[in-house]
Amino acid sequence: MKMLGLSNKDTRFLLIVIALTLLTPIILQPFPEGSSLAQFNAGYPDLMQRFAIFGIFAIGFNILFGLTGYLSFGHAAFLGVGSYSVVWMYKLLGYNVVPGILLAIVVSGLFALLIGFISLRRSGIYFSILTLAFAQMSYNLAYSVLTPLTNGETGLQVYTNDAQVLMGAGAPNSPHFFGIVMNESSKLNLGGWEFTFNNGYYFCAIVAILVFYLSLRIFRSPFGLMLRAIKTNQTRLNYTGLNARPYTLAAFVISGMYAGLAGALMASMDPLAGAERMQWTASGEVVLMTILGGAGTLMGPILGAGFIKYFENIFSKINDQVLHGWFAFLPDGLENFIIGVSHFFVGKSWHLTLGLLFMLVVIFLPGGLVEGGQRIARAFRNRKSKDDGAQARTQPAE
Amino acid sequence: MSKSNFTRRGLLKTGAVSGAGLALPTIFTSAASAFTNEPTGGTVTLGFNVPQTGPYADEGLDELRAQELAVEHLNGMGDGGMLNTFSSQALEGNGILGKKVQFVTGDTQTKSDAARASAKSMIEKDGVTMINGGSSSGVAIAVQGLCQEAGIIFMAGLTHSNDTTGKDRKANGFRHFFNGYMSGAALGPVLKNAYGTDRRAYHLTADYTWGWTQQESIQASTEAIGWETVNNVLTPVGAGDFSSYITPVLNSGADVLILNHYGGDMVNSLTQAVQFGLRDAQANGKDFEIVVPLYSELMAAGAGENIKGVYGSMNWNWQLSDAGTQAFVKSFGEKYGRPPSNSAHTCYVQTLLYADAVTRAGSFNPCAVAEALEGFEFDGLGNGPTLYRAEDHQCFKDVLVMKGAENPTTEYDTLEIVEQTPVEQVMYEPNHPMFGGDEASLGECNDGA
Amino acid sequence: MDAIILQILNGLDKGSAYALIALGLTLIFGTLGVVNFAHGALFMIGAFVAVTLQRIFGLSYEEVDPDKTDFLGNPLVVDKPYVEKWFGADFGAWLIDWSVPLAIIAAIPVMLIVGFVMERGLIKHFYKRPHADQILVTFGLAIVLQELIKYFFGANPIQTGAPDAFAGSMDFGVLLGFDPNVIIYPYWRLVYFLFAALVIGGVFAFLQFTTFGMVVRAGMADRETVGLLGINIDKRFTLMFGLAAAVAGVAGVMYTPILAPNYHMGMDFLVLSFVVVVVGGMGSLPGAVAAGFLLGILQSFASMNEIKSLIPGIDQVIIYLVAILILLTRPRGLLGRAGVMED
Amino acid sequence: MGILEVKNVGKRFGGLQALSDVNLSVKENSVHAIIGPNGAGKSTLLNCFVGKLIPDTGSVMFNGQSVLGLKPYEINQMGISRVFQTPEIFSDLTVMENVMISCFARRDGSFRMHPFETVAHETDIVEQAEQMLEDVNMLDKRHMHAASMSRGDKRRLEMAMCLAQNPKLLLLDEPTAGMARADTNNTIDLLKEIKEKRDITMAIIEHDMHVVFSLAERITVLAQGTPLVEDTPENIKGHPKVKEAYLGEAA
Repeated sequence: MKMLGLSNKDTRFLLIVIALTLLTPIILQPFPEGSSLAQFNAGYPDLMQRFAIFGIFAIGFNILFGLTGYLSFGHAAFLGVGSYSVVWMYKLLGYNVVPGILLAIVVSGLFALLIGFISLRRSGIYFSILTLAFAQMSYNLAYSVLTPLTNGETGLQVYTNDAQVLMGAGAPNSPHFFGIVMNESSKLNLGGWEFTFNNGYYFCAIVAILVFYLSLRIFRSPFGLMLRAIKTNQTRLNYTGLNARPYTLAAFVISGMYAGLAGALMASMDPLAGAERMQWTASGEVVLMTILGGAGTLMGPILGAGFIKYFENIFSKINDQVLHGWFAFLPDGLENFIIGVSHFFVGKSWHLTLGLLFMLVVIFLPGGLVEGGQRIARAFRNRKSKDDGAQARTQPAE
Repeated sequence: MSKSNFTRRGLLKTGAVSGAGLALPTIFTSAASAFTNEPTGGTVTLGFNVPQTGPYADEGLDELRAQELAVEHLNGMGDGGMLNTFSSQALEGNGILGKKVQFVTGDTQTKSDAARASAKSMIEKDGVTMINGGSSSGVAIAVQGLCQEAGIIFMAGLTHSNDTTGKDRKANGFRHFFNGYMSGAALGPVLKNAYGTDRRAYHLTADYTWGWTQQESIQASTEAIGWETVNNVLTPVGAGDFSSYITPVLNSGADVLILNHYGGDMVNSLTQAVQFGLRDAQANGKDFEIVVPLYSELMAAGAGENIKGVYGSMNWNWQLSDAGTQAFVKSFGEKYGRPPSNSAHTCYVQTLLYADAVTRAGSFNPCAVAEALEGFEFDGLGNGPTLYRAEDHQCFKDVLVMKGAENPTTEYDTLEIVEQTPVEQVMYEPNHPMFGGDEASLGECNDGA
Repeated sequence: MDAIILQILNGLDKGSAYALIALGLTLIFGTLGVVNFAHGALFMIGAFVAVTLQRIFGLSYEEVDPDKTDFLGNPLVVDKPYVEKWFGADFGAWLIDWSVPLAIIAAIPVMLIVGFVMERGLIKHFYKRPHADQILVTFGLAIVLQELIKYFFGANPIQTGAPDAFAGSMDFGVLLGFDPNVIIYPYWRLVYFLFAALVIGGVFAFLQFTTFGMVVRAGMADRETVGLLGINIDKRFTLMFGLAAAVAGVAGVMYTPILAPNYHMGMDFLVLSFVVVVVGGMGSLPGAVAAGFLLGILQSFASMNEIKSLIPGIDQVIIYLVAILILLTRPRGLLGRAGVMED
Repeated sequence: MGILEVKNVGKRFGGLQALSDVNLSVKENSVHAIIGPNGAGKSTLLNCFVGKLIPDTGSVMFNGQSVLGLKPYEINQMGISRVFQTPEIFSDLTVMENVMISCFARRDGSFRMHPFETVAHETDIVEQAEQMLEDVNMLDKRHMHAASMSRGDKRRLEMAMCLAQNPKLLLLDEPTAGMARADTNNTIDLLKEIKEKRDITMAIIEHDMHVVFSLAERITVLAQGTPLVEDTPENIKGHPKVKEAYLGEAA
């Protein structure tokens, strides 16, 4: 089972990822509509799109941070540049997403080349602060002085009087891919379950699979090997006749282009580009996603992205009304007590839960969520082999 | 021409991808809804999208309280609040069109992206027919655009930028709150009476769209009463320490400082301006004065004693004496033990107004609802007779000019009402240049079908 | 000229705050090798010690004032602070008035304990872990701390004023021979500057002139060697963490009259303080202080109208611009040592 | 004319004259040892060869080309490899990957963008690396994590990585520092074996006289930053100046 230049193991891995991605609308909708646990369903288009988009963002970030160890604190700048490019293409050409996405990749690549060329003159925390400084400058300017270009706080959007020169008479009035309108969905009602298959999600999903495949190839390539070598020992690398700078710069530009693509997809799903996409908190978020999932692993960043976005979107919506719905069966005093305790963790306090989980994961799973998965898998295997061993021991006695 | 919509019940065009899924027999819903999220059961769900984290979390909390109260009243629980004083008596306390009202909440984080994500989840997952709330203009404009595309009604919460119903106005969006222009129009005469016509104003302005539109409005109205504008300095949002912007003021020849700041920025800039002695200073032979064009209860609480005697404006205040206000303050106060803020009031009446419009239209169809709200005149929801103007979906009513109270008795009356500026004085043309001019258009109402 | 002097004063004041936060941060970097994203939260906790003390002094019993009514029309309930009842109206009022300076006395033990608990309970397990893990865990901690504060104190800024004695402003210009009312500066800001100078001086003296300080400085230079000497450096480093927390805490206490504290003030300062530390140079205490003042003063100058009209938006980016320029011309910041946090 | 020609090299650190007027010639295909007491400037001199330091005066020519001002990776690409006092290896990678990186550097130069090839499919590189590991008797350990190996194996791996580049000149910075006697002898054997199999020049900095006298064909004695004598091991052994400056210490 070798495909596309991958080993057996990687092919299997890729196929599993493809299957999971395509079946996401079903997997994320485990609870029937109307049941009290339906609150935890995540199979609606916007969140699924975000999983895919932030997955792409984190995969790209991981190529830089996971492989070379260079911790950029300014990747959100490329995300923002990607979004602005796409919305500008909407405004000038029309709602087809393709020109915008291509432009976004090119522009974010150039931007990354510029910032990377300067920032990579330093390493360690000095590098981190340089990237942070560039991104914060971009954000502050986009929010205020560059408003003619970015529409400032309001966010860049399409107005009816924009040129849109390529917009045909019958063309869709919202982002589309050659006529496939992003925000159209079809729904499947199956028993009590409702599954939503959204065009935009599948567009993102296919792009995500492509870039995941790309990152898999990079991980397995000589280039990827060099990047890992840079992380391990730059001295040895230098004395082995290898120049670290172009390698790190290439990794920086590639991950910047991934970020630009993610930003482009955000604007492709939702035709608005806001400045806060470039803020340091957004840069920090992708760092957290990658570390939380497991830096340097292929799946980790994607898991981390899903984890954080799930909390942000699902836990923040659990309010008193929902809690009362869940715990109504309890005696009043106990119900109120549980709801009182829950106030610390859900609804307006969802940040607290996220913070606690960051700490728990990093304390107990130093390798991130991926390590958690590996431990579980190992525990299963051990139990199995223990069982086998037990059998082997008992057999002679029989 | 195909309209954008979120939940079109059509066949997926990327057939190859999910071909297997599509091949499953009989289970597709074929019954197309007439419009987005048409409520089909015995309930209707409203979405309350407010900041629950970030600097405006407390304001969001108050908005949420008011919205819960409104839902209670709509469902016939509690004392009915403003339902009893509302001039339109279409609502009967049996939900909306007989459907029990439910609500979902979300966190805008006061970020456009997060607010849109939260709003989208309400639309896509929870099937809301209307989204209400918010605490900044950027968020309001972002979510308003989203609701327009999705085909549901948006009611804006606290947003004071001219753009919300100016160049960014949308057919599916309405705003009960007042705006920068109205603040300026209301404050002008009061400032003229208090400080005279021969004044020189120095503006500190938050460097983003809301700040700019408010500054533009205030400058226009103060210049109309004969004041001179010495300077307008843009300050970064969240600067914290404004000292380096405040120190040049005193030696600039100005005798009034106008702080176009909101929230924490205003608390800090006002506090620091007072610390730098601006309130005690003399300039051009007059007492130096400070003006904060937009007030909120929480800002007043944050700024503490520093607001004493400082003029500003508000959309509404609990100290108003009309019957509607009293009914609302009573039922809010009895439930939560505190008077409502003006953003809470906005969110409360918007929920009621939406329900009333649905009832009068006899349909949840957003276009029918929008039609029922357009040009709607009513009374009994505070601020006297009120109009929802059809041309830009801006609400017109009396505006309150406030002043920091000299001797507040409790933590809730730190602001006192100076004047209730009549609505005529704050009216403007829908194509006013500050509101996008002739180019601004609501677009077409979108019901998502 | 007067405008420039004013901006220098502003800059010194901003710089004091930056320097105080950066000082603690760089102590932790330098001694423990830990990237502490929760340092801003320590500053915030310090500020809330002042708020809490103010609340404690303000703890009240209720008295009904029959002449007035509240917003619902019921007789008004007036709160009378206990301290006024217990210690007499004058001393009670004085306590409430002076709660911010008094909070320093409370903040030092509180912050030391917070620091010890943090170091022993969490940070010490991360000495050997990659910086990325340290960032994640301390960032998580920072979120938890700020959310707890939000839960109990709300999100709105809380006005915590300076004592009335310092409320006004001083005509600083007269001292320098200017006309009256040209350069006036708030007393509290002058106090803050002096206080910062005192704390910074104190920390340096402590490190310079005590054996404890000598060991710590040696540890900052070369941890392993000091460990080999058989000195129990870990215990000292715990104390060091407590000291860094206390410095951040008292900086927070004293800053409350300038900036009404809210729960996210720590995050607002976090990025800035990292920039300051790095511009100063990793592992260098004088560097952190110098960078704090430098950036504070440059930021103040960049906010001047004359400069803003030349380069719009310069005040928004000056800190980052300067950081970039310094790091490109001086590879390890102003006074950084080689090999600290470079990989 | 030697493969490495050092002329009048001097280097100053602040008030300390670390090197002064160093002249040295390493003949092709020879083993040349540089010895001297602590602080004699051996490491400083070595760092001048590899681009880590630039001397204040003088010239360093390799194969007729100056190396001064070149970056370490450029000098390495000219054919100088370096073994460190404490082995510098890629400890997060496997043994095989460590050696493959050297093979890539030899084939592709200091930078080549090849993001879509697959390491496992680069058969020539894989073969070369396996051959190299076999040469140093480490083929059975190729899948091990480099970090988890013994110090001796790390040294051996580092040597393999350097040799995989087929360098003209191999610089060894105290290759047996901190090793037990048995390991030291193994290393001597390994170096002898390498020398037999290849056309290679070696320059060794060493403390251990046993190693020096087992391997070196010529020896330069450095004292206080300047060469004292240069001669064959036999002559060095009896040299009075050397005894005084260096061996005398121990005697």
